[in-house]
Amino acid sequence: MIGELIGATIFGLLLLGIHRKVIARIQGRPGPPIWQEILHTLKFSFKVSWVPRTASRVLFVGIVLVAIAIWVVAYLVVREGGSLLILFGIYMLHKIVEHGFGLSSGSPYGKFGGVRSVISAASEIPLFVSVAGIVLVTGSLLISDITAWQAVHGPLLLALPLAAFAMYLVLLSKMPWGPFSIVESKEIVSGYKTEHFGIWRAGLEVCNGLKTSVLLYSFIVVFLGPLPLLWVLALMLGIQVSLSFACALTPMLAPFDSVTVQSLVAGGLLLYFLALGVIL
Amino acid sequence: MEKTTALGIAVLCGAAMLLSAAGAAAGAVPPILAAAVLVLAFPAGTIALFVWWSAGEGEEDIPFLGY
Amino acid sequence: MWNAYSIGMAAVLATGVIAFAALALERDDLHRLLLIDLVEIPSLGIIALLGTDLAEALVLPGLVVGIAELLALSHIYLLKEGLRDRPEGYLHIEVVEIGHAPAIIASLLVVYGIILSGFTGGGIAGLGVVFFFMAKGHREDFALLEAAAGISWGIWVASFFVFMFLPEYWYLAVMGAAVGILLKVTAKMSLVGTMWGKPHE
Amino acid sequence: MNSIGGPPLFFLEFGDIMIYFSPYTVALFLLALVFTVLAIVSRPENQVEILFGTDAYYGKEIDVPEMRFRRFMSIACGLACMGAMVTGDLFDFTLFVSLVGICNVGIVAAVKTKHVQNAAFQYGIVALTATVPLFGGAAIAAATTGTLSMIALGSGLAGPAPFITRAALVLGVMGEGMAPFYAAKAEMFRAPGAPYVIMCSFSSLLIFLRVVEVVLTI
Repeated sequence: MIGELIGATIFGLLLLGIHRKVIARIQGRPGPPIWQEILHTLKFSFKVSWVPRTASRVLFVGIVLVAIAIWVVAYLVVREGGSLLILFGIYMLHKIVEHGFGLSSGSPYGKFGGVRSVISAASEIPLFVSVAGIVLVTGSLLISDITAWQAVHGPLLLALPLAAFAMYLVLLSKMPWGPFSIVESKEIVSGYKTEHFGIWRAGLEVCNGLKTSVLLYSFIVVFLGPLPLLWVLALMLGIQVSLSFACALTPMLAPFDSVTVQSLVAGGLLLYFLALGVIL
Repeated sequence: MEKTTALGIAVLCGAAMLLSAAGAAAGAVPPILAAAVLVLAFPAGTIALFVWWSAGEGEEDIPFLGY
Repeated sequence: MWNAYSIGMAAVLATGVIAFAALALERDDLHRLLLIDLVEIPSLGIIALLGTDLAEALVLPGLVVGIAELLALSHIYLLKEGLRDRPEGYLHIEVVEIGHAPAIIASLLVVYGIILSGFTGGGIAGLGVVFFFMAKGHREDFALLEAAAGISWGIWVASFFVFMFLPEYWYLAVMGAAVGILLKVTAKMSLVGTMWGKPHE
Repeated sequence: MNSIGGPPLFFLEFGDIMIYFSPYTVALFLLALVFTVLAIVSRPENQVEILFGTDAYYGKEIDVPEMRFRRFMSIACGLACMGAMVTGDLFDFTLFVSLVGICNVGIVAAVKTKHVQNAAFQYGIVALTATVPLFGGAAIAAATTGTLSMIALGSGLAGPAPFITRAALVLGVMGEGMAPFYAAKAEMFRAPGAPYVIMCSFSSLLIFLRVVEVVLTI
């Protein structure tokens, strides 16, 4: 399992590198090589590091460990077919972790990044109404049950296109340089990452790599069903490229607009699933 | 943290993960325990590894000490 | 369709609508704080509509949480408005003289409370003690009252453990719980109103 | 109920109060524990503020009694959170959630600044009104099905709780778990004390996550 975890991390970092490359090409730049993010992680891990004097020391370091740990949990949940709710809980929790990254340093830029991450969490919570739709259709939230249901009835994507859309929106909001990535927009320097440098940043990059893999993999498992490994990898790449296109072709929204768009989508979905619940 | 301590923690975490994974595969360790070990040891081991290879040898110039 | 429960529920919901409308219309913070108490009542009403022993057991924690929040909010209100917690000057209009009468009346109330025993008895006995202290001025011994309340509460809890683990001694436990709650309520009631005064050294 | 949060691992009975541990509740419980420990052991950071429009900056100093009070409130909040995560009783859940609400207000209100106090008072009003749907929802469930046990409600023995119970519970949790909805307000972040502010948003998030499970179970 350790091998899989390391593999997932490196593959996720590779996907993020491809993400950067695709965005750069669409914008007419050469862009960095696709393994740039892997090099990045290694580079940071070799740098001299310390903890800023203003920081809350335990939290500053502890939050890095928590960040990696929660995505290891998420990986295990998807792999073992655990409850989808745990997975969604971890998606939300990642926002709190970003919040912790930002606030623990005492830097004003980090603080604003952290505040923005909580704001965007507020607008993402309702997106999880799609859980209700999945329960209505499959009668269960265990990923193993959902894959079993898909083996009989075909992909969930066809049965619940709107839930898949909601989840795609969540993926998009977790991608860097996307329309909803207000937590790392440039007017607040690097947002919540500003003060985490050196090995702490390397730890954060490990978390990001694992996060990207788990997000894409869980989307495939939940909405397309169990597939052979090569198919999964190819689909992850495909989804990642589609996300890159979405990120490259849309401007980053202002924080207020970002929250408004997400909330409106969530409200519409809530009505849809309420109607679905009444019909079914 | 001392360089050797960091290496020790990293090795310990790696060994714990390997042992629990092997034990779970052989059926000697309950899978939930192996998972718990993985969750605890993976982040700690990763950071300890980074600390180990980025830690100074004690011969460098004093780095910029911040604010 | 319309039974006692649904009629009661309709009434409670009506009060709830009134309370929430009042809260929504009110702009002054102090008045909203007062209205909050009105808003709490429908929730207690809904619980009380259960109409069983369970309702009694559930109303109490609900009430405690509500009062705790209300106290916290009142304190925040005092802080944010910068209000002092006691008046700067006193108006001397005390009519009760320090004499023998208050002690006699107080002892009568306390004796009657002991005869009643339990929660009501504690209330009446506490009233006697309050009256006594009011008549005597602010010379009550906080530490003593607190200690008495604490020890009696301990007796009460210990009695419940007797119920759970040694049910054959139930009579002892009943008496222990009754005496405990009597002393507890007496001690607490006699503290009512005493926080208002000179800071206690 | 087996299909929502994973199969229950074990039950812990305190008289008639049932505590149950499914993978979901255990995961949330452990997270609450981790963050509570973080709040206990870490000291607040020294916030650096920029003077707007200039290059000047200044550091904020932290008052020790204020720090102690906020830490106490965070620990209480963490404990209430842990309780809310694992309880198997609907009424206990509502009580724990309202406790989380009070503690959140306390964490914010400990800061002696006019704006923060104003905000805390408004949060408090919302939290207090939110207890009405919370307790009301639990009581309606008890009145219509005769039980408050989530296990009994989920197993179908007592029948599903009425829809209004679920709606009321969600509404109540939205009122108590104030942090995400007020996060846009700067008051919460003006004061230094990262571990405590995080506890505030974290507890709100946790009760949201748990109420999803509760609503889908009962």
